[in-house]
Amino acid sequence: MSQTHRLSQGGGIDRARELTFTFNGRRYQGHPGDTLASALLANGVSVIGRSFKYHRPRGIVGAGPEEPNAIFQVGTGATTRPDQRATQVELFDGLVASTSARLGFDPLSVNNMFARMLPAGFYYKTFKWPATYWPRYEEKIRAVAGIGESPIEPDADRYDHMNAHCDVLVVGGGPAGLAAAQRAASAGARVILVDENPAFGGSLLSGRDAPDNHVDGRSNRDWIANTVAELAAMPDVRLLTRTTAFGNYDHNFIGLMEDRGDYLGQPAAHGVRHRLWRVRARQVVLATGALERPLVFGNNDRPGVMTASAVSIYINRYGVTPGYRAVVFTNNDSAYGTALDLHAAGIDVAAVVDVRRRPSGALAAAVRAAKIPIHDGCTLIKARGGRRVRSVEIGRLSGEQLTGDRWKISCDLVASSGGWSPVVHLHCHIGSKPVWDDQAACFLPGADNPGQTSAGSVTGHFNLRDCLAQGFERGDAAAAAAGFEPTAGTAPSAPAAGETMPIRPFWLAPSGAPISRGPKQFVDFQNDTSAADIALAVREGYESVEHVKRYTALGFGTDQGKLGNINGMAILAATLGKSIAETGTTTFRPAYTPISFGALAGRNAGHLFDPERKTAMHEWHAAHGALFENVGQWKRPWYYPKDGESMQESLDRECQTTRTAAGVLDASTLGKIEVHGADADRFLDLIYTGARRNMKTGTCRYGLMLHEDGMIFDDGVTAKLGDNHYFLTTTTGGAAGVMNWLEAWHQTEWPDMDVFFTSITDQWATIAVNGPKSREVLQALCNDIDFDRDAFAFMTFREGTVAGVAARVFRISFTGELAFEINVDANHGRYVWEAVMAAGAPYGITVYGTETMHILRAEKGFIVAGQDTDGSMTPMDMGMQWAVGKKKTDFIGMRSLARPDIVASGRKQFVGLLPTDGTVVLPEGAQLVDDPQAPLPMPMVGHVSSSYHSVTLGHSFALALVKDGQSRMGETVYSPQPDGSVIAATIAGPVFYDREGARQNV
Amino acid sequence: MSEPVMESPLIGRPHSIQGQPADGQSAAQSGVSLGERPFLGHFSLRGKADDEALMAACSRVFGIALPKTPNTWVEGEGVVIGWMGPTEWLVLVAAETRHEWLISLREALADQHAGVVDLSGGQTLITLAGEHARDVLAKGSTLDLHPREAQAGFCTRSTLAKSAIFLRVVEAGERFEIVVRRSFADYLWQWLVDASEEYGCEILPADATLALSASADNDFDEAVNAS
Amino acid sequence: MFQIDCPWCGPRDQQEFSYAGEGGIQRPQDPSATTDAEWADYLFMRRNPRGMHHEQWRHVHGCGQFFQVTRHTVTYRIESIRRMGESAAAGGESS
Amino acid sequence: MNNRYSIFSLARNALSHHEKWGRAWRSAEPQPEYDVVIIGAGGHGLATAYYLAREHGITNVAVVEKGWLGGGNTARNTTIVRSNYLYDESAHLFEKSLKLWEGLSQELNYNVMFSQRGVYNLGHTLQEMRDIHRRVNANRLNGIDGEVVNAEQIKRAVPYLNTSPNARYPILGSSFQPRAGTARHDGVAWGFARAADARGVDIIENCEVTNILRDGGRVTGVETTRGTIKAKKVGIVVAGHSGVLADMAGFRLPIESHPLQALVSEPVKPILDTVIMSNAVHGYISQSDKGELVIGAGIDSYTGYGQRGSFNIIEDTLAAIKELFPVFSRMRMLRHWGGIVDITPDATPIIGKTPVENLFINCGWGTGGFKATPGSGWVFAHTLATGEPHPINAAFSLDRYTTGYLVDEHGAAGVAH
Ligand SMILES: Cc1cc2nc3c(=O)[nH]c(=O)nc-3n(C[C@H](O)[C@H](O)[C@H](O)COP(=O)(O)OP(=O)(O)OC[C@H]3O[C@@H](n4cnc5c(N)ncnc54)[C@H](O)[C@@H]3O)c2cc1C
Ligand SMILES: NC(=O)c1ccc[n+]([C@@H]2O[C@H](COP(=O)([O-])OP(=O)(O)OC[C@H]3O[C@@H](n4cnc5c(N)ncnc54)[C@H](O)[C@@H]3O)[C@@H](O)[C@H]2O)c1
Ligand SMILES: Cc1cc2nc3c(=O)[nH]c(=O)nc-3n(C[C@H](O)[C@H](O)[C@H](O)COP(=O)(O)O)c2cc1C
Ligand SMILES: [Zn+2]
Repeated sequence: MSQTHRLSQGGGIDRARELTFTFNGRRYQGHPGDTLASALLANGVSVIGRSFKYHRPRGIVGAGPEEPNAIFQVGTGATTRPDQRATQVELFDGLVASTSARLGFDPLSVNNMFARMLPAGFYYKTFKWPATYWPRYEEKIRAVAGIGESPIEPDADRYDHMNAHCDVLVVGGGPAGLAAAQRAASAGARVILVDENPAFGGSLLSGRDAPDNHVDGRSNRDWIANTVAELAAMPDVRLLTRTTAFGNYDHNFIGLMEDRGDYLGQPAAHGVRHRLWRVRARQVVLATGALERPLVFGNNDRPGVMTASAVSIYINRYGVTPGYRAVVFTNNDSAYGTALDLHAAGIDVAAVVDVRRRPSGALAAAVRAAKIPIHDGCTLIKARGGRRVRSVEIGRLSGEQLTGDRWKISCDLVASSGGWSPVVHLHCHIGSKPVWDDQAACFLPGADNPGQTSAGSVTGHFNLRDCLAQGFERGDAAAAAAGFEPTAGTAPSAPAAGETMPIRPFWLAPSGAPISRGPKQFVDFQNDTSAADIALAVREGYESVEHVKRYTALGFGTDQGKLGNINGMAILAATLGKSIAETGTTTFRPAYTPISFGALAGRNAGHLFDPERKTAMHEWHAAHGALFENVGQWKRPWYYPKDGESMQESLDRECQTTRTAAGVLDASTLGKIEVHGADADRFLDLIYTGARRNMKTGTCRYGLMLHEDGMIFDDGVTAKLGDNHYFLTTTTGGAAGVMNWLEAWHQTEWPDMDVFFTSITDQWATIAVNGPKSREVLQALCNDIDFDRDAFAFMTFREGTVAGVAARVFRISFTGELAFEINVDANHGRYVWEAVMAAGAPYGITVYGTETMHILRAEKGFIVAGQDTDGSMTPMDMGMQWAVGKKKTDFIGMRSLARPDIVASGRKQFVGLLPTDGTVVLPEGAQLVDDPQAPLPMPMVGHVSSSYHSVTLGHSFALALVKDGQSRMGETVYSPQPDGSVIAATIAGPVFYDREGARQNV
Repeated sequence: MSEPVMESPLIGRPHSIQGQPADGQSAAQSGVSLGERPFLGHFSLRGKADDEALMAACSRVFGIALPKTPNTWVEGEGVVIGWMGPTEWLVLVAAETRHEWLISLREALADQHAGVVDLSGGQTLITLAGEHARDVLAKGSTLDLHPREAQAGFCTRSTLAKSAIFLRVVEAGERFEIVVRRSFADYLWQWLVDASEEYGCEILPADATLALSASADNDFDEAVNAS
Repeated sequence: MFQIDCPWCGPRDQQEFSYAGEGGIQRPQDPSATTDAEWADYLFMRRNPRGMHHEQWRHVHGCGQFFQVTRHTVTYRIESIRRMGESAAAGGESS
Repeated sequence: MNNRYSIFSLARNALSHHEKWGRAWRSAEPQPEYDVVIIGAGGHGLATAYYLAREHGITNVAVVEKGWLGGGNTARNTTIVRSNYLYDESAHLFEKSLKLWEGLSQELNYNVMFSQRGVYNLGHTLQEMRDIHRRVNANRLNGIDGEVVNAEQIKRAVPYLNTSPNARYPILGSSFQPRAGTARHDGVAWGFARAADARGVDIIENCEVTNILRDGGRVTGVETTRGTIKAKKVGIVVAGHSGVLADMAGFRLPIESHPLQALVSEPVKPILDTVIMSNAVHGYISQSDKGELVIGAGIDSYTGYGQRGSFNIIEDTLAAIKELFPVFSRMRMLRHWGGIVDITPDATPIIGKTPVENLFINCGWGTGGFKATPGSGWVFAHTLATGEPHPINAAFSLDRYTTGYLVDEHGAAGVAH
């Protein structure tokens, strides 16, 4: 059997079934219940990667989210996923994993020999000369960096979001979390319990099932199963495994990531690969446990050197032994448990090396009883061996120093424990700082965040009995805080912990040489950050923990320092001669473990990325060959090419037909707002630059809105429907902004005014019929409105029926032609539209899109807010003094128009331009200069905002903003083009067609 | 001239697959049913809640008082009225009564300090019901629609996915109505179909009637007041 | 992600609201009587405190109402919420 | 000081096991008085100190920093450097900066890894394309490199970008500035700190300014958590905290401080060789030399000093990135964070005098000031040294808000960067 390191019994794996997987092209076997890491270890694979900088061989160190080395590419092609942590990848049949590192001979391992040239921050000191070479250096640096590979095929998997509310969210399903959830739920609270693992139970699942960890007198596995079953039976409890609480956000909003596909090797039913839960919890209990940190000694990165708890987990949860002759190295009691686990599994434990003198705890006694040698008051100096640890060198300690007494023990496994670091990450995401505790030698959560509390080993309680009791109590407290009465009951009990001996903080094993000269002592494996790098950073003045992080890359890797940060910070403190509390930690940030972009995007992808807003006539446009333009979220027909037509040919046809006969535009997207109330006149007078109060019912008026800084921000037509009753239009993109604008002024500044606004953009389908034949078209469709020129004057509206549908018809024109805008209930939009097209057929009516609309309005010098204006133009700049009420004493933006630089000369003003060569269309966005020969930087006097070829005029023309342009009529300006050519144009008034405005008045 | 034809914004969506369960599932298996109630009368009623004359006039025309408690709806004969804001109510009536209602409303409120704006063409109503209706909503809504929090009688404006909506709880946890602006309706429908897929989704035939509870006397008032 | 207790609708997710800037800024009664400096003060100058901030929000995807919020700009904790026009003393119930 | 950095000094120091490297900058004790005190040791403050010493010979200078130097926005920005701004005033300022970037590693003797990999600003709507043309034309005439490219050309340069015409917001084209790129943000702060220190500037960390001392209308010094420091001139360069400092000096600014967020993916092999920014779809992305995708997000609407923002911004940003690069859907977010940006109403900085005599301010860089670091320091040093703005920053005065002369760069700065 190839699973050389699989124990003959034990573990939660399903030995009856075998799974096949490949790693770097080689086939291996494992079992359901394995992780990729446990399966590799079971197969005796020890070198699984190479270190980033020095290319040293690396093995698996941990068994959970702290693993820095075993980071693999899983899957291929469209379903590949880079940078997967093998310790958290569940094995499935056919899994394909790989690493880009060369596991055999690696030519870059010569870096190891040049290691001395590559201290922390070396790249800041080099690659500067010659200056032009940096891109080449950079290319080389980039090529060696990066762990996995991004997919290069689109992702076919689906993702979604799920919002959830609960009274109590419990993060972590270990003993503390289970007890808390059980209590909160039994009080009647809505509870969500999550754990990143495939099963609840937390660290209990990786301990031996022994009487000292029994709960309520039965095996802890039974207790877990029972508790989970009890919870599952309650209606308002949601249990989520394989779900990581990745981020803690303000006001008790917690992000969870549920894996529904990766563990199967394919998405779960109905295709959702990852589900992002967005939880709003009344109360949160953080029962996230603690992570073990390793001890730092020479060559501690050799494959075969692991954390003690990882060794226990592989033995107890997976039935795998990572080695056959172990040395346990510790500064606290818990690793003695690992020694016992190894011993129980029949593995030779060559020694327990404890930096403490005369370890006295109950576990130590048990180890002694098992006849395992204990070297107390000693340290590991360094590991030996290349591709795998072969032996360790041990030395006796006197204080922090070596006595000189050294010896060697051969082994193929080192299990080290430097103590435990509570998982305070989530607690700290919202700004709380963790607090160093000298007693427990770890950072603990600081004061509780509002509505949140912690329970279990995250609070520094490292024995089962306390964790259960605390979970029970915090579960009750959380339920109570959420308004639920706790039920009667007693905490689940576990046997009292035996005698313990305090931890002896021990951050860096002495090697007998200065840090800079001794063997490499790694702190952060993924980034090859060693104790010497930290010392160097300090020597160079990078003293703040944040500088050290950034200079040495400590904690920058995919494990975010879960394994090494605390050691690094302690080494930093020692180097500086400060306490750990003084140096502090770097900032904990989401994500606790990485989450996919796909999950974050959820359903907002592809055709659902953003709503496509459609008018009632959309399907008609599509069926008639329209090309669409995106305007805000709307789809607007841009133009309607007929077979074989170029864009310009289509536009020429649409323009010409509209000017000579009739054309129809779908104008439904314009924003529309109904305004009424006793103070509507007064209010609108303050909003618009022009007066409203003197309007007569039945009439329309064009208007400008300014921001309070005096700049135009929207325009539209106001129709007076009755006393203090108006209908406003806004630009397509401006509708929501104008609505908010009106509400804001009303509610926050003039709440006493009696005025209401209702958005009716969607209510009306708007069909703009333009052109000399538009009257005939309307007459054919309507017999209850008198379309006679004088009966239905320009800038008025009528109500009646068009094609049998109740309609409001405005006689307004954005083309300068005789024109009518028909507004009907949008449910009837398409029906009336088709009726208009049919009624216009005898006149050769055309449909036209936004581009033709732009040409026709530009020929008339009508502005498009947002195209000819850009938020920095006043009505005067645009030559629109006529739209500003002369007698008004106030309107929004008025005061700003009197500021010195607004009335000063030299401002850009709106003008027309006639290219000297009428066949040349000035590009929109072209810049204008007076002297195209001037050296760069060339003084610019303006720019082109709109520009077209006009079939009506027979030549091109443009609208532009030119400094003092209104007083430069007839002068020539130039536009230097990217290709070196220069386009000359004459400044003219902005109205090119029908200057007298006769055509709209026929 | 032929009779004017109305089109719902979902033209080409539910109508073309009328009654056909999506995803090849039988209706019995589907955890969600989706449908449209097109062409209903939708009116925005604006006025002040402390205007007693207006409130009285409204009670007369609706036969029931306007709901003044935020986020509640009430039901009169042939009409559902939802609180939208302190000066705004949404009035829903059946398609065929739309014009009469509009006329009688405008008449009844003519002398009042109030406005009635017809939104019937600008909105449509989507029904969402079934065992997993709440789960579907949870995918795009941050509202807490647990029956304990949102009983029948609850309504609110909110967002669903990237669309603004008006939501009405018809039956706690089970039956919901979503009023959506016309131009967003197609997007929202596609979103709902996509979000429902995992539960099996039945598409109901379009139905232009207003959903009223069996007894129009408001036994949900208590529930509402309790919340 | 804030949860904001709309004084009309109760607690709702931040996504239903829009932020509407510093509160309590009075538009001058008679703008034309202001100096350029006074006008600039009203237009642009802001308290922008690091600490307690009186600000306005709108329940734009709800009841549509603007209201006043006192929020700490470092902890993001909301100290009080009031309807427009309500003084701090009258409201301020939620904390 | 024999502390020059080169491959040779690296080799030499390797022989002595790197035990002989000197400090990059001294940990200075505050002196009772300086000619100039600069508040804030971000990139801009440190650059100001460096150019004061180097260009104006003023070395009796202290830079006081409340935390660790470079720990503000300098530490947390997405490092995009470009100069293709629309208005002449901004263009000249940012181009001055870009020119300084081009020799900075050599000038500072510190490799700031300025990587001129080019920046694309995508256009997804016709109006965006008009704006892009307008801006690129203006850039060209201002002597700034840049061109407008079409979707086909972008596709060739950035193969994994979604250039499909069927996208919700198809890419219609883009501006491209070849000389633009990225730099190593921390290195910039450290490089300036080291170079300023070498010229005698005192950099005082963990020293928070708590009050600005004035006599009549004139500044006389600062009060700090490490005692009072007198100064002839004081420069405020505190980015997101500008309002707080202005308050200490008794005036207000047209500034709101907002959270702005960014994030990185896990590191992968090179996949993206340039910088992509999109306004309409709202996200921007580059790949760092270490291999992470560095992604920037929209600004939070509310004010905040919390160095963290709202989660939905992160979601929206990654939806945008997935829309632009569907292949990145399976990449994972490693970490996200926030900074505090100082937003002005016209998206343009303020560099110049304050109502208090001899007190100067440099702020309002908002979402886009990293690229300006050397240029900003250069003009601000001039302003502090001479008491008057340099022609390049003359337009960026505080009183433009009173007179109405705004340089509104919302178009160019539309997407946070
Ligand atoms: C997420 C994010 C992404 C960005 N992306 C880009 C980008 O891609 N390109 C770009 O050009 N720009 C970008 N920016 C903007 C850019 O980071 C800033 O404009 C720029 O770094 C500002 O530099 P600074 O030196 O002025 O400020 P900072 O680096 O913030 O320095 C100000 C310093 O002042 C200190 N200080 C504050 N108060 C006091 C006090 N009372 N006493 C003493 N010291 C004090 C602070 O601690 C801080 O160190 C981004 C910003 C953010 C937040
Ligand atoms: N001997 C020792 O020194 C020692 C040290 C530490 C812990 N322990 C033992 O461990 C147990 C601690 O119990 P506990 O309940 O506090 O912790 P636990 O470790 O048993 O459970 C915590 C659970 O939370 C999960 N988790 C952590 N962060 C998460 C996140 N962000 N999202 C989802 N899941 C997350 C973990 O995977 C784990 O399953 C006790 O039995 C204690 O005796 C012993
Ligand atoms: C350009 C850039 C690249 C970064 N790359 C990484 C990275 O690879 N790994 C990492 O953990 N953090 C990375 N960070 C984020 C920092 O760890 C840190 O979050 C950020 O500087 C803000 O500081 P704070 O989180 O300590 O407040 C990067 C930041 C920036 C600005
Ligand atoms: Zn509300």
